[in-house]
Amino acid sequence: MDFEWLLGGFASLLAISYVNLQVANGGGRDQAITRLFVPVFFGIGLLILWEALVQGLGVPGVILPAPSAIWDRFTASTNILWVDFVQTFVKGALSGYVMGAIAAFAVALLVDRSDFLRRGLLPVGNFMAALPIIGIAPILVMWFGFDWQSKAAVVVVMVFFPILVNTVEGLRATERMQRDLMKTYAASYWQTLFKLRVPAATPFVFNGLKIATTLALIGAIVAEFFGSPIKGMGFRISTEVGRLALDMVWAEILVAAIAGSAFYGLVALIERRVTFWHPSQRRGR
Amino acid sequence: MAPLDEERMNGVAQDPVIVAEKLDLTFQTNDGAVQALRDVNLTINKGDFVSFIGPSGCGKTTFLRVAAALEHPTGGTLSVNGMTPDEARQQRAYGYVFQAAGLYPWRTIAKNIKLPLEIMGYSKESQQEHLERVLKLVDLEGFGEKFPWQLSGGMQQRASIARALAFDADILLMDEPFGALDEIVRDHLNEQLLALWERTGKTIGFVTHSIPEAVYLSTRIVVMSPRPGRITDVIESTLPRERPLDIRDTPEFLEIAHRVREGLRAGHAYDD
Amino acid sequence: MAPLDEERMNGVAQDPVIVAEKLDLTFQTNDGAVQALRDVNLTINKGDFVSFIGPSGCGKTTFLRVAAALEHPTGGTLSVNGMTPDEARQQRAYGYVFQAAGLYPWRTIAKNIKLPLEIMGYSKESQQEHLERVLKLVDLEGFGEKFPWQLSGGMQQRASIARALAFDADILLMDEPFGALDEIVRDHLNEQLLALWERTGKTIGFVTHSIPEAVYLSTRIVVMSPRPGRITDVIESTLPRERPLDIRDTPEFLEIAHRVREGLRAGHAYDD
Amino acid sequence: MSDAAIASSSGGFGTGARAVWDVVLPVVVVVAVIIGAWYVACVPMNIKEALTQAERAGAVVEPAGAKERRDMSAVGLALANSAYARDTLNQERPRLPAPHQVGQELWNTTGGMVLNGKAFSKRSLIYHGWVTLSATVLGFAIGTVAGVGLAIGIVHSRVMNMAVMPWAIASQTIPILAIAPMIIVVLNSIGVTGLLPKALISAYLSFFPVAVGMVKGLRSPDNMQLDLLSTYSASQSETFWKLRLPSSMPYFFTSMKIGMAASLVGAIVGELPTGAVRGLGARLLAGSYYGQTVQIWAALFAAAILAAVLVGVIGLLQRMTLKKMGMVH
Amino acid sequence: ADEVTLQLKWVTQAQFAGYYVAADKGFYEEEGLDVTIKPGGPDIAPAQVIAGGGADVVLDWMPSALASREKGLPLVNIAQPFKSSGMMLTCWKDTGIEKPEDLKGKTIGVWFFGNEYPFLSWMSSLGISTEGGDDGVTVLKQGFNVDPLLQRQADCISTMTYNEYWQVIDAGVTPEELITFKYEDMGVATLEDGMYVMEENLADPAFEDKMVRFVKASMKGWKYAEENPDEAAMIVLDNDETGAQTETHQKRMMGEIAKLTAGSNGALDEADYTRTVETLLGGGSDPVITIQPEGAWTHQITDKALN
Ligand SMILES: Nc1ncnc2c1ncn2[C@@H]1O[C@H](COP(=O)(O)OP(=O)(O)OP(=O)(O)O)[C@@H](O)[C@H]1O
Ligand SMILES: Nc1ncnc2c1ncn2[C@@H]1O[C@H](COP(=O)(O)OP(=O)(O)OP(=O)(O)O)[C@@H](O)[C@H]1O
Ligand SMILES: Cc1ncc(C[n+]2csc(CCO)c2C)c(N)n1
Ligand SMILES: [Mg+2]
Ligand SMILES: [Mg+2]
Repeated sequence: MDFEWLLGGFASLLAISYVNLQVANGGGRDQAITRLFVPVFFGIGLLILWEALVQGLGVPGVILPAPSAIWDRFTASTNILWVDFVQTFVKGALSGYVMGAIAAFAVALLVDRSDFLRRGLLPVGNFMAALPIIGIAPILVMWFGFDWQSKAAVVVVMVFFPILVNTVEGLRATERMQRDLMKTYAASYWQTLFKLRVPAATPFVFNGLKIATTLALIGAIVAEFFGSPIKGMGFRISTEVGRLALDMVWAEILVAAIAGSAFYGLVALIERRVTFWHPSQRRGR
Repeated sequence: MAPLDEERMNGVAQDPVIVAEKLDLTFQTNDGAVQALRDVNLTINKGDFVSFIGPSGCGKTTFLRVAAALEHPTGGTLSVNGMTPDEARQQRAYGYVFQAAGLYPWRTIAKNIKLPLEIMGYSKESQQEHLERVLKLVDLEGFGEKFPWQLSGGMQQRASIARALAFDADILLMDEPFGALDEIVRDHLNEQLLALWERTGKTIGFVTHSIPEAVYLSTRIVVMSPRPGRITDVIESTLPRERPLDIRDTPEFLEIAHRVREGLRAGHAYDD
Repeated sequence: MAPLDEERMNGVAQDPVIVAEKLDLTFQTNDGAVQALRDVNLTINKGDFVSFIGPSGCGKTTFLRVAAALEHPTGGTLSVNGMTPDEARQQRAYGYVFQAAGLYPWRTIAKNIKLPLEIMGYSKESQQEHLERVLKLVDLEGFGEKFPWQLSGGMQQRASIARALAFDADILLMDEPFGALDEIVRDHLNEQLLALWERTGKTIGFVTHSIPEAVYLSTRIVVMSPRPGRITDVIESTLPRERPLDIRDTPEFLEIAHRVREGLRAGHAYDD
Repeated sequence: MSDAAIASSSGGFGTGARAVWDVVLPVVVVVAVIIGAWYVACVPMNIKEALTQAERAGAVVEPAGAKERRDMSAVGLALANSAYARDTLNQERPRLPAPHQVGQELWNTTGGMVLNGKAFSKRSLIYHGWVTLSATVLGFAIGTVAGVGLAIGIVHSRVMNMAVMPWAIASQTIPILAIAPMIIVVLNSIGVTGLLPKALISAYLSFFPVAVGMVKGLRSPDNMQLDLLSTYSASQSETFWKLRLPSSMPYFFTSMKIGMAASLVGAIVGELPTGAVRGLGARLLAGSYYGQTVQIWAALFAAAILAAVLVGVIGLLQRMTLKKMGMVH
Repeated sequence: ADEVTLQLKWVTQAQFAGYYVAADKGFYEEEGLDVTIKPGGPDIAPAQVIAGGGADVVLDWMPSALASREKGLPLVNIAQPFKSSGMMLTCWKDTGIEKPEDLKGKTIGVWFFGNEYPFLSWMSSLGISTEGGDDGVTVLKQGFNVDPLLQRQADCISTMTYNEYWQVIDAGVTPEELITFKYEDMGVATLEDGMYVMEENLADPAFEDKMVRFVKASMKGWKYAEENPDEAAMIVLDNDETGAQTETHQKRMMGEIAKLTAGSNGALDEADYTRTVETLLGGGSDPVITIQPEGAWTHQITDKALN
């Protein structure tokens, strides 16, 4: 054990926490730069601690590599990482996400038209949503082949129900008075749908879309564990674990975390733009 | 005395718009039935301005809702222009101002006011025309591009009034539209509403808690008592149609106000 | 004239409770700054009943909130009993009635009213005592075990008044407490409030839109004008402390009401 | 809330028979339709294997040769060889097992076992379900406590909110299946074995929805409700106990439901790198090794049923609690 | 008793019959050992487990163990109960494949997770690219079962003589429809299922003694299993907690396994080792290991155990 490393690690985390405390509660606490600085700085603190623990405790690289080793691997393997990223994220996750979202909206509108369908489909849908992907993924790989199509199918299955359930709930989330207003105008179904219920549903829809972002990436990666061509983030992770190349594994995890967070952030940004009127999006007033 | 009054009115050969006969409405709730309206008989003629006044929970809102086909009676009938309220609604007979503003938060004030116009298929230009007219009427020029949550409660309420006035419904149902406004604005809007009513000959049902407001505006004042909501008095106004604000200091006005107050008080339990 | 009035008051050796000096408050919002209060100078003495009246959005609520340390001025000072509002709050000097009832939906009416008592560490028995007293005061005996949504809007508002009266705060700040009530109930509660005020000598800040209500209740009426909120008039009441309801028909009453109305009208832009 | 509104607007008939009719009938109809479609889908899904088998048995099918049929449309093949449609419903390793096959397997490994007095034998899904259940519940408990704790920290501390929240989101973008083996190995190396490592993976998945939901819930009091307590000069802890916590209850239960489902997935994932010897995850995997699709499907349904039961229990608790709090009307 | 933890390479099946028999028949107990057998699975890398301290001794294939050694994890082979390799490539005959060269342009399922090395070495020795195209093979990471072949998503898949091959047969395929390439026959066989420990532990006499007894008992188990295959299979079945294994399959597997263990007394045959290293080093442009390993095996244990 190397106490200098450990001591240094904990000391820098403490120091960073202190600085963060000052910044977060100081002037300019609501500025965008602060909002960015604090979490990044905190993350750096965690990385330093991680490095210190690995170095200090002499953790073998085949168990947990140090951040510095991961970063080295990351910079040295950008071309492989890029190929994997395109295969898994762009082809698998993104296409599945889009297809799943569109399908969920369509079914939500259908379900919403008929109370009977809603009562029947939602419980069944909730039940199906509980099917663990680890069971579904091998089946879908068997059905749709080894390439990205089966990954997209897994993603469709994973994102479909959260978006469906949220959208259906959102379409019902109008206030009585808002609906009554439409009634006094004798508005048609479609008029009520597009002028009242769809706008009122957007906060819920985005809730579902946000949950679905992380699910999409995880789904695509996990599906590759059950068969894939010899590229892709999930393929690389499962293969390199067996080869004890843990630095590569973590480099892929890093890519996943960056891509997933960016995806989430993007959807959250669109949400801010679209649902600016919702109380949860209003700052100040 | 109420039944008498009504009988008398029905005798006169006027043009009945809303006719309620033996109207009953009972809500089924988890902890039992609530009878909101019982045996309500009332005729509102074309061009009438009828105010409803009564303690909170007496069924004023419920009556307006039945008239607008938002609620369906559990007994008796209510007809509108000889049709069912549902049919009347199909013909877009109603302008309704709810007790709370109920603007859509994702639409600007202007777009909120245009909402009924869009639905009823007005042309773009005519939408803009109507919008400007009613914005002026409720004194909200310049606020068209704000969102509802950027306005104070009173301004929101005015926007919702503008929305109901934007299209030319024959029947205007207003549920405490001026509750959140200060006296001056309220006086101003009272005047505007009277002028509009005179100009257009609309039939208006108006719920209020203010006795002077009811007396100032109405041709008839319906006094209700709670649990179950019944009509306890219908008071004909003897005031002329032309009503300057200071009519409120005349003995005639005070006399009617007094009668309304007595009718209201009868429905309360205070012994002071 | 307002500054004059105040100067005069300050000269008299009374016991100032709330003292505002050059108070400014500007809200920073997404679409720019909103100046809610500008250069507000006002002294409220112990035992005063001060009403605030003015058009919607003029800063009445904001002033009460500053007094209760719910909002912090961006300029000038406001002191309460010589302390900052924050310190005064620590000493639990305030009873506050909000513009909307704001009862906690998971607590029964009784538990809602007991909430401040729990926080201030009253004993179980004394909680029950206070509860019964105020329930009676607002005429809600027998509704203690109901949940808020089982009551009508007016009853909820009364419960929230009871909550503010349940503990013995020296300063009562009431923001349109009677807005949702019908005239009869309102009259009744006006009387009750006056009686309570006389009995306890509390200092009361009271926001209302009703001129008669302001005149009937207050020792002083503060008239405000909007954007930015300023005090345009402070009217001393010459009415006696003892005020039966029919004092409202006396010429003295009408004279004061007239003055308030004129002050209010000056803040509006209508040319009628 | 919206439920109440719907209920009252639909007239408010509340009789038991009517309620059953409204709840059960649609589900039964939908399930029936799904099963019907499922049977129909079995034919094209399994036709190629059926034809290959038939050919091996000497029959003449159109066209001959498995290689030739490989790239043909399954629907076309099914139409051209409709005589073999029946053979698609009872295969030993179908691409899509027929509903009755799954049902039979489910029964044989649960109810049938009970009747034989072997409810807890290792071939019984009850036994495997029980194994998974224990890890799920333990992990759920840990995850819920952690999630609620994190939410309390985030709501009460600006730094926590700013610094931790983005990382909590990022943590969920890490594929758990990838790091599960490492977690198990690391925990093993510090002497933690048995139920706990699996439960920790469950907790990792369930803390997030709970934390997010609780942050929302603890922040749900509106300004007026908070201001009220300010005027009483209530302390932070009084505000928490008397306002934030009660008003977060609806959110709490909703997020616990999601957390419970996530926890089950976590327990199943956690079973793989622990040797996958026991539990529903092990059954899934074992089915997968040997291409026992029927067994996979049975284990899948068992997992979903388990999730439904667990979520149902929380729903029950939710109803009871909220009713007591006067928050369902 | 001294505690020993053994990490298997795969799930409980007759492939590991020797150890289960030794445990069941009390051979370990006789040696004063308390042995815990941890089943493996698709997500378990034995090398990682031993590095993390989760096991005292692991079963691994030599290519993977040598690669780990190059990664800095000093694994040492202490015993080698498997004499020959059971790995092969199983192809549909109707795809026209008759000899290894015909694999060009075909799609082939391969196990990864450290098990891809023998295949990669073989292909590079044949000079066939694994990047796809007409002159190369398209490689798929095959899952855990034989579906890719049955569904014809791949023309060939990797199988073990004792396991996956029979799953194909059980699915109704006749041996005549298939063509197989055994790595043994191709001259690229690498050693499978050896016992590996951490190098630094071997210096500890107590540990050494423990391993001596362990290997001794294990080999006794193996020999017993070879002689009583049906009984051994039933013992394996009893130890399978998933309840997914079947009697027929395990009995047949035991029969096949016996063929692979036959000819080994447990001591590593240096010639086999050299052949394995040669194959791995000769992996063309991307060899599995780049330098001749030093100290990757020892007879230190077997010398004491088997005499
Ligand atoms: N949807 C409903 N379900 C059950 N009870 C209802 C419903 N709507 C109204 N009520 C009850 O019917 C009665 C009449 O209500 P209504 O809203 O018509 O009163 P109101 O006269 O408009 O009162 P306020 O002056 O407070 O607006 C009340 O007792 C109320 O509680
Ligand atoms: N939190 C806030 N952020 C931004 N602007 C605010 C905020 N609170 C109040 N305002 C603005 O300050 C001004 C004064 O508001 P305030 O609520 O004090 O008015 P008021 O006199 O109480 O009106 P009303 O009679 O409608 O209650 C208004 O223009 C309002 O829009
Ligand atoms: C993910 C994964 N895939 C394949 C193997 C290869 N493997 C090694 S031993 C064995 C048993 C054969 O029945 C098999 C299949 C593995 N270890 N892990
Ligand atoms: Mg009402
Ligand atoms: Mg206000």
